Amino acid sequence: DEKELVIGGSIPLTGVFAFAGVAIEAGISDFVKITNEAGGVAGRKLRLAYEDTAYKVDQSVAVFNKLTTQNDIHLYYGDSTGFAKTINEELNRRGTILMAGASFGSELNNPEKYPFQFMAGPDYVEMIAILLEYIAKEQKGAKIVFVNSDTEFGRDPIEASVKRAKEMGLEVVGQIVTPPTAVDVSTEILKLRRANPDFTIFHGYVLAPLPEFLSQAKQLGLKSRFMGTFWSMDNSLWANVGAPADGYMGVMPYRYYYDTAPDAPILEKIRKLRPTYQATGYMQGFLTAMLMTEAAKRTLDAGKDLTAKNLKASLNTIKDFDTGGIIGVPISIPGNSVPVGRIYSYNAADKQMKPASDWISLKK
Amino acid sequence: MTRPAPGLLAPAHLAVSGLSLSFGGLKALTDVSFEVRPGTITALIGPNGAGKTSLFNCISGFYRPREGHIRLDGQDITHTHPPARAKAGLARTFQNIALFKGMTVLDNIKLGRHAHMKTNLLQALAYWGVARREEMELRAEVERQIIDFLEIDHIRNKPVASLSYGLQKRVELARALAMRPRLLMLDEPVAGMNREETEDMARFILDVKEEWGISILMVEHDMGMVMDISDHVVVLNFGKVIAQGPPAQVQGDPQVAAAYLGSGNPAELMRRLSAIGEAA
Amino acid sequence: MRIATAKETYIADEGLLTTRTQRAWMIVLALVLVLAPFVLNAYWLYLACLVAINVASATGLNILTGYTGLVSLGQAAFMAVGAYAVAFLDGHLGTPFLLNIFAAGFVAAAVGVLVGVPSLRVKGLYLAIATIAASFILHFVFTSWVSVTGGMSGVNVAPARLFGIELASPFALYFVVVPITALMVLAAANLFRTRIGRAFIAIRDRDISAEVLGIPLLQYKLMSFALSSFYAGVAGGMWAYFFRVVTPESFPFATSIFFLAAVIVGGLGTILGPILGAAFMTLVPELLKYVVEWLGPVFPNAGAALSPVRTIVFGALIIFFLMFEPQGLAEIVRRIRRFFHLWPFKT
Amino acid sequence: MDWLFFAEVTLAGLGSGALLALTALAFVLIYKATRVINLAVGEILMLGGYLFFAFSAGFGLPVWAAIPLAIAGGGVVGAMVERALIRPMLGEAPISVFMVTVGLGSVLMGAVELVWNTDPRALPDFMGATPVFIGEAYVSRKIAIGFAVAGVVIALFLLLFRFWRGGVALRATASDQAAAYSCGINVPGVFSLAWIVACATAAGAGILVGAIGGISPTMGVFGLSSLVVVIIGGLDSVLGALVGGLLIGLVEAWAGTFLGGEFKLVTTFSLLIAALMIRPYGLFGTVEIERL
Amino acid sequence: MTAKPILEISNIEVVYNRTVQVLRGLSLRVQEGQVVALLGSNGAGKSTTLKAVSNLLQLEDGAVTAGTIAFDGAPLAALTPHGLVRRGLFHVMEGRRIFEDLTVEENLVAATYALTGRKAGPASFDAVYAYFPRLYERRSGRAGYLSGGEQQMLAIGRALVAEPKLILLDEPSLGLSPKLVEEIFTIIARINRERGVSMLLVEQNAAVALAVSHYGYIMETGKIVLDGPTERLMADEDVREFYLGMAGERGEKSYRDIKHYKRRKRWLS
Ligand SMILES: Nc1ncnc2c1ncn2[C@@H]1O[C@H](COP(=O)(O)OP(=O)(O)OP(=O)(O)O)[C@@H](O)[C@H]1O
Ligand SMILES: Nc1ncnc2c1ncn2[C@@H]1O[C@H](COP(=O)(O)OP(=O)(O)OP(=O)(O)O)[C@@H](O)[C@H]1O
Ligand SMILES: [Mg+2]
Ligand SMILES: [Mg+2]
Repeated sequence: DEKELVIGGSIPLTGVFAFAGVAIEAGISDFVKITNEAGGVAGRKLRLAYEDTAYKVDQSVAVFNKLTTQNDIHLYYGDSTGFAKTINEELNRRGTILMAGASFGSELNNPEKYPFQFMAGPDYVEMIAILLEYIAKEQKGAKIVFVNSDTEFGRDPIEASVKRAKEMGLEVVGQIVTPPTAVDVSTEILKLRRANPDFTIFHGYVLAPLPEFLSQAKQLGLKSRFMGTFWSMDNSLWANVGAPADGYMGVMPYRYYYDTAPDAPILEKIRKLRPTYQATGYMQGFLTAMLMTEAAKRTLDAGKDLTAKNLKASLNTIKDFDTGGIIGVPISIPGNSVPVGRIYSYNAADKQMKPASDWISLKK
Repeated sequence: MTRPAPGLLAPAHLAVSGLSLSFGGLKALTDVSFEVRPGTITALIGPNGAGKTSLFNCISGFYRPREGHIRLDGQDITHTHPPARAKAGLARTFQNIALFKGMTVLDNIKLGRHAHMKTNLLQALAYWGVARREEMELRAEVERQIIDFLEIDHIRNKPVASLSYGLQKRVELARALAMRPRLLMLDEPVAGMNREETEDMARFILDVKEEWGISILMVEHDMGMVMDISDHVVVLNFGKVIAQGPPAQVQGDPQVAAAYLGSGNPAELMRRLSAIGEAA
Repeated sequence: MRIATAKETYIADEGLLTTRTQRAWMIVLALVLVLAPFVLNAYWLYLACLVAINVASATGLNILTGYTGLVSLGQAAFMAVGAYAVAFLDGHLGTPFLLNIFAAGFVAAAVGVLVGVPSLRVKGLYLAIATIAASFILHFVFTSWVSVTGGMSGVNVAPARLFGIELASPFALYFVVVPITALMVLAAANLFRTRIGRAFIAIRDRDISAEVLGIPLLQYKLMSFALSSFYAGVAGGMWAYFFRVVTPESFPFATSIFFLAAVIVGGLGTILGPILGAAFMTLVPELLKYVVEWLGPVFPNAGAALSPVRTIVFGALIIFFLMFEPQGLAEIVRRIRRFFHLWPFKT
Repeated sequence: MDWLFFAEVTLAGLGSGALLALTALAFVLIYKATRVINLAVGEILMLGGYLFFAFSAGFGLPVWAAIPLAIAGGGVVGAMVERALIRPMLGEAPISVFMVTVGLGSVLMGAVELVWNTDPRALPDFMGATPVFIGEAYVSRKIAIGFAVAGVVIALFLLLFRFWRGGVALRATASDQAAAYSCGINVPGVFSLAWIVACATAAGAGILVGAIGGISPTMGVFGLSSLVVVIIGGLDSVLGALVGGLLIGLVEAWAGTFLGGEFKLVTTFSLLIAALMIRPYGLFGTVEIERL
Repeated sequence: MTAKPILEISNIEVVYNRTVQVLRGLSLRVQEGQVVALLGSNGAGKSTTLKAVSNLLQLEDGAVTAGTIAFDGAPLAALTPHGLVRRGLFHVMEGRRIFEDLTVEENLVAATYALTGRKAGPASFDAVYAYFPRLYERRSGRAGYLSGGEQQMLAIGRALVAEPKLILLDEPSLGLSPKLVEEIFTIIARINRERGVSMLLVEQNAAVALAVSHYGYIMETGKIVLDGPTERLMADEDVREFYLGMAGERGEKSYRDIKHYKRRKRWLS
């Protein structure tokens, strides 16, 4: 009878990435609800069909296979870089699905190799580039240390970013790698103290072991400021950390749940729908759904078939698009990413991330 | 009963000379020398802890002696690996039964033949050609010569773990026989058996010697059986040979009686024990 | 009830399938396997292939752990070796599909022998942990030897081709993966009818007496490691063609635990065990998803709220089966068979 | 060579080693009495962290009450697990019991996710923040406290096993349950005791580990690191846990500092294999008697 | 001697794994202060009987399905195995079952748990070392490295430490040298006569077993087939032939003369 538009999803509701998956699911679901209440997309009802993957690639693939055999899916949310790479061949082969997901892996930001995928924000290299621009503006020739976890996620942007930092005239005085399971970072702190940087950039962590880094650094009286990338920027996580969290900064492509900026009507709606704080994963899921739906809408409106090619082409027509305030500036998606972000800094007294810069758009 | 093909199992001649073994400070064996003549039963006796089992372990290669030589048919095997010794015709049973609990009786017995078989991994995976032929030959031979002989046909497909002690000892013997032994070493073959079962086992041992023509070296504390069936007796005490010779001669040796045999007379013992009763 | 079948020859007595009923069942099973791809949808075919790959690897682990008694927690790493081998051969040399799969087995076997070297001295759970160590060292190699493994981002694998047909969908791969696995299982079953299989079991039950009985320990322990990792390598090779990308995180340590669990839950030291165990462990999480789905209407938002329940149920099932039947699923099957064998008499 | 830096790294290594040793103790106690490697130690450690979190941050209890409560909670879990899962498995192959503990780990992890969801959390700070200086060398306060606590607990256990016949009962039970019964040893009692004490210890370690690195449902992987410790030290040796823990702590610290963080794991695991080749039962583990 | 039974087994049946029945209505009693011998061929169920008494059957998935066992006048079904030991019933198990990983002395320490609730002062091992000087020499070595005979001494030594009222001895002579068999049985007799400890003795060496005991039972496939005071048993023709190896009036027969087909036991049912 009535035609629907189905968003498929391999979402990690359990496992190491579950904290994000749960929020992402909520974000997409809410977007679906809001859209349907407003009449759907080009006459179609939107529906989310998703399953848990435990953040394991083979499970994600299984879910993909299952959902695509049971539903007519043209939009898909995938949960990891590994999955995005694994499924890419299949996406190309099918040519019917546009995919985005939780990964900001810089490798995916390549329209030739990944023609039917995109990400609803800057890739990891771009995130750090945004940080670097901020740093360069704050302090010329600042000394920087990169700290990353020894995982695919952690290693992703480091090489490129070190190069970029040097090009921008910043001095990289150290690179620290921690094992994926590290909790105790006392030796890394000692190294950091040797290097004595002005800025320390973390990547590849969610929360642990950052609080320990911060509190020990404070104890030692290090002058460094600490920064991180998207997945370590959730407000509620830092709320538990207390005083040491104060001043932690990072790049964030979206506004926070509690942001009452006048140009953000969507946030108002979300707050009505869910009275308590929603994590950054929520915004990520919400915006991803919004962008892929927009692509579908533009395709349908143009009377074209929902092929991956058409979807992606429509997506790339998005220009100066208003996200309802989730992102503070109008966005365009010329390629696979949305290279926009803003620096936020944590205020322990208010228990909130506060903007520390204007929105920064990277120029290609 | 079918005799094994003649010539295959020429009885072996074992010569142990000057063997010494120690564990840390403990001297388990000191300058032990003796011989097992082809086609005879030699009994090794001695008090508990005298080193009998250790000597067995040296001969089969599980322990490395500190000094001395072990020769099989004149060939020095002191430093050969245990599996090579097994292949050369040394077979044994164990004091504490060492059957493979996860296998059936039949498989335990077949395992004994391992060293003499040729199937390689590829043939085994395909179960083709040599592998299949060899297995079938082995099965036929085991059935004819061993299972029938030791009267264990009714249990051949049982897991060994469920067997009573006496039967387990019999399966151990069967496995040792499957090894194509030329020298069979039995470590306490009748321990824990009653008179009747001991008689059965004694008969098997005698048959093995006489009909298969195998040399036998045996550790046993059942003096009745040792004295009755062995041709030669070696006595160990504190790791040293204190006497050896024909059974009657050894039995009469006062040193042996003092270290090992005791009164050797139940009637005498009974008198002593009732004396204890009266004293109390 | 069936009257005991008297066997005329030793050949019949030593066959893999000794009764007519068994043979009949086997034919039914073969038919089901052949017809399945024409009935099942892509999702179930995907799972069928995954089960087959896991069965192959679990069967290998069972040779090592179930039959030879050497507990290994490195199976995932050996699979990874196989997967990388395929990726390398396919990408750099362009050698054909079947050859690559085979070569993957051999490369993994070589690595397996290396990892097995400590097994002569190190026993039991100590050895198990040593294999964990080996797999972490291998992981390090995967991330660092960038020219071969592509480092952290891994390597892509082109779709397999056989006789000019591209094997990209689960449907196509099914016809390669399932027969290969079936052959491997058959070979394992054969092995334990011969002296080599018996030697493995003897080593498991009591290695020192096995040595005195004529089995060279080091040689056989290494052989078992080699064989087991060969199976893992082939499974990993098929995996590589199946997922078409290999990264260091494709085979995390948890996968090794998965295989050990599969073999134990299925039944150590039985041919049927790893088949049942791998199928069980692969499919249960999927079936649990359906349960969650059915509960959906009752508990709104069931997906998010109930997924920890899935983790719990999964663990609980392992516990339950082991407590209820420590010998594994294979033992349950055996009991059912015995029941029908003797029916209507009580055992 | 910068000796002060080296000294600081060494101290940090010893500190984290002590935490590993404390967790390793939980493995050792259970193994000593039951010959079971309990792979769920890591999850029980995690549970300890969460219990503390619940008592202190959730119910608002003061720290001095929350700590013993969390430790006791770990003990209660240990008792329940032993009674419900381990005792019925008496006499089964160790590997089956090992797998049961793997299942248990999954259950505990799911339960924690269910109750506290999956967000990583920071524990309320109860150790203070002023750094400790040994001479000129800097030591993080939490690490120093962890070191002291672990040291005291392990010393206590060493004394206990030295002077109390309970240690004999433990080992006798592990060696042969029927024979232990026939000597009048309360075998189920020994089992329960070992599990209770071990799980309580793990829970206590969880509070320390959580205080340093925060808690999350995945912090159970810490158990794996201390499993390495137990293997190097010897599965049934308290002293081995201590020495092994410190050793691994040091090696990790040195490798991480002088080679780089990505070398930590390889170095430890290579060391593990080398150590096992030289001493197959760990540094202080009981050598299994192999006689024919 | 008063005729008060310290152990009374009436009509018990034992089943293993819920399927294999091993004991079929077995009854026997041990009077206080007496040594009672229990003889029978391999697999008759002797060890099973002892395990039923010491409540250790459950460890091997066995259960007493009928009948009662009373120790010292009280039924023991409700008692735990260790509780039973602490009340004075000690089982020296088949196959020695010493703690291999413990030292000789620690093995004795383990046995002191049997004194829990019965004796306040510290236990002394002097008596054990006096009976078995060899154990004293090796007291700090690991028990697993002892020879078979030494391990048997240790197993009996543990029983001594436990100061029991009744000892169940399962094949104490297994693997012992003839001299040691005599010694051990002398010690068994002394322990019985000097300390008044009752014993139920399972033995394959019928000659010595009957020499130390007051009363004997002979069992086959789970049932008692013959019992009586030792003197009477030793006069029985079957006992003489099958257990003592005597042929008719001529005395001991030689193992060389065994025929391939022999007369089988008459009482075999
Ligand atoms: N691996 C070993 N390590 C240390 N001591 C050992 C070892 N093997 C044997 N011994 C010791 O060597 C001595 C001889 O032991 P062995 O087992 O050879 O005696 P046996 O003559 O066979 O005695 P039994 O008749 O009691 O079996 C004993 O004192 C024993 O404790
Ligand atoms: N745990 C068990 N499970 C199943 N059957 C058993 C078990 N233990 C013993 N049996 C069986 O019970 C029967 C009696 O065994 P038991 O050990 O009591 O005999 P026994 O008289 O002590 O013999 P032996 O003189 O050989 O020690 C045997 O047939 C044996 O196979
Ligand atoms: Mg001996
Ligand atoms: Mg018995």
